[in-house]
Amino acid sequence: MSAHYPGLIIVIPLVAAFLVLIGSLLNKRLAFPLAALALLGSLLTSIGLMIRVMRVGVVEYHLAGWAPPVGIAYRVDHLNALVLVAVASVAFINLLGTRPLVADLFEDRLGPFYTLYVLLVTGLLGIVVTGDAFNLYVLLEIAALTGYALVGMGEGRAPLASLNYIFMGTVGASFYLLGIGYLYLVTGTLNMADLAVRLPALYPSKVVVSAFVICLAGLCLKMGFFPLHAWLPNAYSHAPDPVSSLVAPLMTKVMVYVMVRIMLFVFTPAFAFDLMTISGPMVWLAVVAIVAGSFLALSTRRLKRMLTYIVVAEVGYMVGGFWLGNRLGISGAILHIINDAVMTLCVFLTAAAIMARTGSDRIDDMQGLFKKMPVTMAVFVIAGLSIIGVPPTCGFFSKWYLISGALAAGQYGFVGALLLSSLVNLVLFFRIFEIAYFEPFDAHHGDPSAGHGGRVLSEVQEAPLETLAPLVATAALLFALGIYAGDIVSLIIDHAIPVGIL
Amino acid sequence: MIWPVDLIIMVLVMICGIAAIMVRDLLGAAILFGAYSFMMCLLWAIMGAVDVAFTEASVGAGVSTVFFVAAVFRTSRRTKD
Amino acid sequence: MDSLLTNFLAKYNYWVYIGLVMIGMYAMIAKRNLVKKIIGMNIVQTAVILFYVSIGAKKGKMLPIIAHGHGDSGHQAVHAIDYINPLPHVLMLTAIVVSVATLGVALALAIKIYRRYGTLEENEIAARINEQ
Amino acid sequence: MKAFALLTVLVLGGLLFYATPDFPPWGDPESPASLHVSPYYIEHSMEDTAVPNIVTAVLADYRGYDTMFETSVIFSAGIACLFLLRVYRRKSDKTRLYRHVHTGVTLRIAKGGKLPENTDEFERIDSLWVPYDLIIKVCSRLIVPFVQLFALYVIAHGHHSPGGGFQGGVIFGAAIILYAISNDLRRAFRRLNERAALLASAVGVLIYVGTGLLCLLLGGNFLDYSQLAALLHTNAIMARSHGILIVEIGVGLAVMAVMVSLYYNLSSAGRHDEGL
Repeated sequence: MSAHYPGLIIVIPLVAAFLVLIGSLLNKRLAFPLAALALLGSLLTSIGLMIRVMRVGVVEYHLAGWAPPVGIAYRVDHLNALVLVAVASVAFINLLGTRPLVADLFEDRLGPFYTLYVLLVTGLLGIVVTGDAFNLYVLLEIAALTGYALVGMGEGRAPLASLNYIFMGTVGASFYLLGIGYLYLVTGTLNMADLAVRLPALYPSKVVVSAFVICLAGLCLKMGFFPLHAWLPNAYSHAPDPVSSLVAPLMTKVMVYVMVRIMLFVFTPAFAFDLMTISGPMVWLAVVAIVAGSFLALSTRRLKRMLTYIVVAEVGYMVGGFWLGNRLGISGAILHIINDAVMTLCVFLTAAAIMARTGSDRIDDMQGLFKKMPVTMAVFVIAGLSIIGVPPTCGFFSKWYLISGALAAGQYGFVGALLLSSLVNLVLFFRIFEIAYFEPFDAHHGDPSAGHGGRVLSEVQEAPLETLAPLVATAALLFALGIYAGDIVSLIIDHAIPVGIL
Repeated sequence: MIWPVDLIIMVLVMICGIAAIMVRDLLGAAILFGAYSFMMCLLWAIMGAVDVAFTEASVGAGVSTVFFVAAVFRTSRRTKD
Repeated sequence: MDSLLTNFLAKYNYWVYIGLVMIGMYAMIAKRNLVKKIIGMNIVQTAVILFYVSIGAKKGKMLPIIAHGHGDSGHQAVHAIDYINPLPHVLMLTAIVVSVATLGVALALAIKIYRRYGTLEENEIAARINEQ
Repeated sequence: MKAFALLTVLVLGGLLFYATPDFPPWGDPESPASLHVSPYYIEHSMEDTAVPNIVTAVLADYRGYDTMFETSVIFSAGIACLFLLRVYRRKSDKTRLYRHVHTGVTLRIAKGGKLPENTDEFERIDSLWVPYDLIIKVCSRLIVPFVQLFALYVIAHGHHSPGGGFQGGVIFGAAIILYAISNDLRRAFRRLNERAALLASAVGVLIYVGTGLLCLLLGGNFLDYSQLAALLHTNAIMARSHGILIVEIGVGLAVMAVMVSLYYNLSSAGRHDEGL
């Protein structure tokens, strides 16, 4: 059976998505257990696949039994396997952690919610595992479409934010499709490995150059890279809490992964870094992204919005690190994909737990929370320290690789931006810690006349155990990823980067 | 393929596309978009993509237009641009 | 001049596709009405489909349905050069489905927005949000 | 905004324009795109799958995995629309309006009162003025069965002529939509209600995925229809041909149900009243 892992990793959640819907037509309470089983299944298969890849190297899987250029093939190497495990585990933990919230928010539409949730995860897993450029587009659209629907169910401005997200996402995906079309026009193939073989002879062609630019523009739009990030903060901050803690950690990171995959394994590094002279400008754009994201985060007093701006800055970290073009930088970027997925999950989950109890997302309404919700806040502190980049947590290590990569490449602007952003994150999180720890709370804190619907603090209690257990698990994961960062890089990421890159 | 027919249909596609976004009535825009889809479908049929043309005729010119009309009916026809 | 003209005439499909992408993008950015933007989005998607279909076209060749394909297997050998390239058609069937799916979700969101704000004009929606 | 839009569009147009001189001429049989993978499909689809329509063969077999997700995309659109728009309301005790079908008289029934739901004598309406057009109703009712028959033909004949599960499904869905437009949504619900549509869409995609899974359980790769030969009592080639037909039926069912469900939700804004 282990030969079929690459197929099963997608098929299990896909079948389950339909069973969730059918089950929920019979009984609403069936939806959650079915979804949880499906995601557990795909988590286990992804771990199995990871072990297999580490043992035997690249695993190929020919769908429908046709060999690659004719049929669609999966080609799982160390990079896919690592990101697969990250995506599957983040989705699974988030599913467990948000159950009470979802049961409360979407009481009358649990079946559709979990169907869309599982389909979204299927799409993301498929994007990561596939080795066919067009197949990637279809899966991209599944992930995007379910994402639009889930985001659009939020309160207030959510539908508008979601519609803007549709416009941006569709343009991004269309650009990607167009780029693939340009490549198909000159090569006649859609398989990534085959494209990489046939492209080098065609590098001087203007078609390949435009394909590169269009693809990159589309992917930057999808991942919310700085000048094209306008849709991201609105969509993620207005989304319902259980959705933003799924979409924010995974969507942008998977898109960064797609960029890494396309740039390294379709356009080879020789083309992406040397022939096209855009590495420098991309790193500088990343610097602007980091600085802008950090200061935008500083300017808001709302917890979720602040976190979404941090996501914008983190995208800058990964894109900048990748375009440094050396081994250290790319290792840092890939490591940061994993670390940032877990960190973002952790902060968004804690934010959701806090907001579920206090009923407000203003930072000023968090007074005295350390006394009321000690465990949740402890997890929040750990996540915050990780985002700032304090040593035993994982955030430090990816930043370390990124900074050493930037030093090796002589990009001091990027080093400066990373340090500045750490400083700003320090201010951001300690501002919250201060309010939540030191400021005394009175029974009617905040400003009742503002009408923000905040609850009286004396009623606030610790989050339920169902939410706490996944939270503590993610916090532990942050430490584990930090402690084993060296092993992850030497055992997995080193094999993922083509040998040509020094 | 016969190039004058090709050319006429291409011009019609462009005209329908521009008209669909210029007209100041959403119901009109929906119908013009249906016409645009149908012209596009003819273009593809001429190019030999019969399956694509068939799908576009049933989806783009058929069901999509119905969806547009349904959505416009449930919202408003009014538009300023 | 002559080569420019032949270049122009030999690729007129591609000019149409570029024009349609530009029209659609213009509608998506400049128009303030949400349904107009959705129409623009669809025009961009169909333009990309036109591009792909143009890749597959071969002048004066047969449709990608094999002649005399019925019944016994004693038919003549099939030569790839005689038939139009079917692969772009397959890809574009998928793209059309994706575009109608996106259209459905976008219209659903437009209806939801109208239910909440009573208008589809972006500037009027912004004004309503500021009022609240 | 307009100036910005114009600028973006011009930059984009310039970028696309820049590459065009290097394109192979349009309609050239020797263009690189037509020389690498597609000749394999054209020359081998007959002997591999026994399907003369190459597009169908590639769609449902060589690249069947794409098509499976294509069906899932349309399925998720249906669910997304339901999720976003559906308004669940408890049975209100407001005034209800009924129309006596044969005479066109409107009855207003006060709180709590109720007429039998499933008679043909009365139909429930939602506003005082609901158009009632006998000619359109009767004509549509005459057309609908023929459209449905054509849809089934398109699904079944996809191997030999343009068409297949997707087109057939859309046409079948369009027939039901036509019925719902010419009558009203409540009447359409009697033919295909919301739960049935949801169930059909899920079952349709499950037929597709289940066929693939069956191939996997029989020892082949996912979606490798040739493994079905033992079950269908044919050789591997005909098994592929039959496998394509099975998945096309699944696609048709799913697409039909999703199109209808999308129309239900969009035309009534999720309230599932009388619709357009």
